[in-house]
Amino acid sequence: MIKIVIAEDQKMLLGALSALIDLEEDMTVVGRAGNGEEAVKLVRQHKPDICIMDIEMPGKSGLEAAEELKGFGCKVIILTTFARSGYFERALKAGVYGYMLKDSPSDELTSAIRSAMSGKRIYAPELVDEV
Amino acid sequence: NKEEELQGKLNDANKRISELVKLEERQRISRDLHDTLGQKLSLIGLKSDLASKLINKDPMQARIEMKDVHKTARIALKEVRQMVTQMRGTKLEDEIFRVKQILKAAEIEFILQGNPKLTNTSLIAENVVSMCIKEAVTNVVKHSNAANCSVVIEPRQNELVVRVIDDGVGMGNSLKNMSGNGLQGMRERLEFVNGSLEVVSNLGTTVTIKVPNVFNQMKEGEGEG
Amino acid sequence: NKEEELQGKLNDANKRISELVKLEERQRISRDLHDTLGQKLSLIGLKSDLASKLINKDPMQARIEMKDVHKTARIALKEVRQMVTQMRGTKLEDEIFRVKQILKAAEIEFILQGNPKLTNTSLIAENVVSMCIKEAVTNVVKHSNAANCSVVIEPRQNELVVRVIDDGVGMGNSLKNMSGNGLQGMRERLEFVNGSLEVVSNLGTTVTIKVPNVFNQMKEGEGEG
Ligand SMILES: Nc1ncnc2c1ncn2[C@@H]1O[C@H](COP(=O)(O)OP(=O)(O)OP(=O)(O)O)[C@@H](O)[C@H]1O
Ligand SMILES: Nc1ncnc2c1ncn2[C@@H]1O[C@H](COP(=O)(O)OP(=O)(O)OP(=O)(O)O)[C@@H](O)[C@H]1O
Ligand SMILES: [K+]
Ligand SMILES: [Mg+2]
Ligand SMILES: [Mg+2]
Ligand SMILES: [Mg+2]
Repeated sequence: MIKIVIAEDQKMLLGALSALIDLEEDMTVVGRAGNGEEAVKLVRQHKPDICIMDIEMPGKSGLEAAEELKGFGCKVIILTTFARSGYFERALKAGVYGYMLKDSPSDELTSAIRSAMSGKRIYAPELVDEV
Repeated sequence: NKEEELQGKLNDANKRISELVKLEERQRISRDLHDTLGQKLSLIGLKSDLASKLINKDPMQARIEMKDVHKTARIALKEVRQMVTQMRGTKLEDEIFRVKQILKAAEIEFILQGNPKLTNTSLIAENVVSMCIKEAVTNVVKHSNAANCSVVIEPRQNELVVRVIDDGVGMGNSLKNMSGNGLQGMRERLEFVNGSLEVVSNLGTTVTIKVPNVFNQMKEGEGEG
Repeated sequence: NKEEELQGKLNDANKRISELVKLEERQRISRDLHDTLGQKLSLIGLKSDLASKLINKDPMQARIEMKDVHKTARIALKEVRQMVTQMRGTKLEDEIFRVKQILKAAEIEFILQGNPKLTNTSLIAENVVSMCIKEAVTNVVKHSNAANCSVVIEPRQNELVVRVIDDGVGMGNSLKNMSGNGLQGMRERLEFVNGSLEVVSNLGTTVTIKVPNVFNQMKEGEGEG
């Protein structure tokens, strides 16, 4: 079973995302965070395999949380609505395993999770600014 | 010659500034779009995805998700409408409503002739006409001492003509010693939309505002909110 | 005095025109919004409603409707993204890319110093800086006969400084007989964002562009596409 923590500040989105992931046979959501701080706390507490992370959250952003979690052994996948210049570069530096649009089909998200588990990184082409 | 050259430079400068003003406004709106619609469309995307997955497993929950999608779409649509209405500026209808109130408060009888719902006028020209009527009516209240004020709206084949007519004291010599901003501002704004202003004053004052109609091929694009 | 009064009137006029330019741009965008997003959100509303009604009667069809909703939401979001990116104007990064190509075609060596990804500059100031670099590099190509051209990007605590440096023939007396539009246009645009322009020319020419940083409290709102 793949253990997952999700961080997303919009409650409705958080609910929908975790319901989608929980539907998968091989996945279970062990923690839901409403900001970056909570995400870091829950990851330390539950030691999940994967953390799905929104970028824009109050207080600590998803990128800051990802940077803090670097080397902890939990693979971070970043989800966002809009690309911002510089974000992709930071996400790469933080060693994230995925960088995807929030409205990607959930099959793409779940397959990215499985790819991350086998060590592969997935970046949505729409979000990649030329470095 | 020298003067034409200077005028040319001034025109160039104005064009450049206009571009920047536009750009700035675009960027402001893009932030709004980003913040409001982006989130809602993401939510719709996720929830519709979830619902289609739940249809067999948990049809009750699927229905709840669908209802959420429906609600979110309605809220987003309302926001788009609000943005569109705000961005659209003042409609002549709304301005006429305010004029009525202002004249009532000043105890000046208001007479409206013609239909304030415009069909052949561009949005920007409609806005300018509204601004001008407001200025003209403010002048009636401030300077005319009139008992009656009419607004006459007369659509013609190629232009819209709007008159603000009062039966007050008239302008005397004040046309020459224009110290105020009102009439000058009306002229400048009307110029921007290729319109014109005419002020006639003997018994009372009549202010005539003209703006050209939109061409028919442009009307298509004129979303009305 | 008389002159100040005239200047005041000119400022007022410019303000009025700016307002109208903004209004016009808003109306153009509002039509776009109405036509593209309005339609799609309406469709989403209808289809999600339909799907929740079909869940028991025809779950297969309900699923198809939901998938349509999902697809429509994605297309709408893509459009929002495009609008936001377009409205954002030219990024310095993209401008630098073009500059590189122009100088290559002109067989002038290009040297870039500093990072064209800006973090403390407002969108509008970034646009103005991009326009200015383009003008300055066009001048290098047209007038300098230089072998090398550097663009130096130097972010400071309160401002961004960008220099365009060439090792060409220098400007001679042409600073005085300014017949072109280029330098003048740069000055005017920079003024709009409270920036400044400095041109120094002896061995080759150095054009220095400065724009103030955004305040930190403003950074939050600066959606970047
Ligand atoms: N309807 C009117 N009846 C009588 N006099 C008028 C009327 N409209 C304008 N005037 C005269 O014309 C002058 C110029 O009007 P204008 O609107 O340009 O300036 P203002 O009203 O004095 O100042 P502002 O509009 O800037 O507040 C006024 O000062 C007034 O003397
Ligand atoms: N890098 C440069 N090297 C040498 N001379 C320059 C350079 N930049 C500008 N000049 C001189 O300064 C003058 C003014 O430049 P400006 O950009 O204002 O006008 P222009 O390039 O002649 O015309 P326009 O930009 O309107 O096409 C030029 O005509 C040229 O003589
Ligand atoms: K599960
Ligand atoms: Mg968020
Ligand atoms: Mg007045
Ligand atoms: Mg030039």
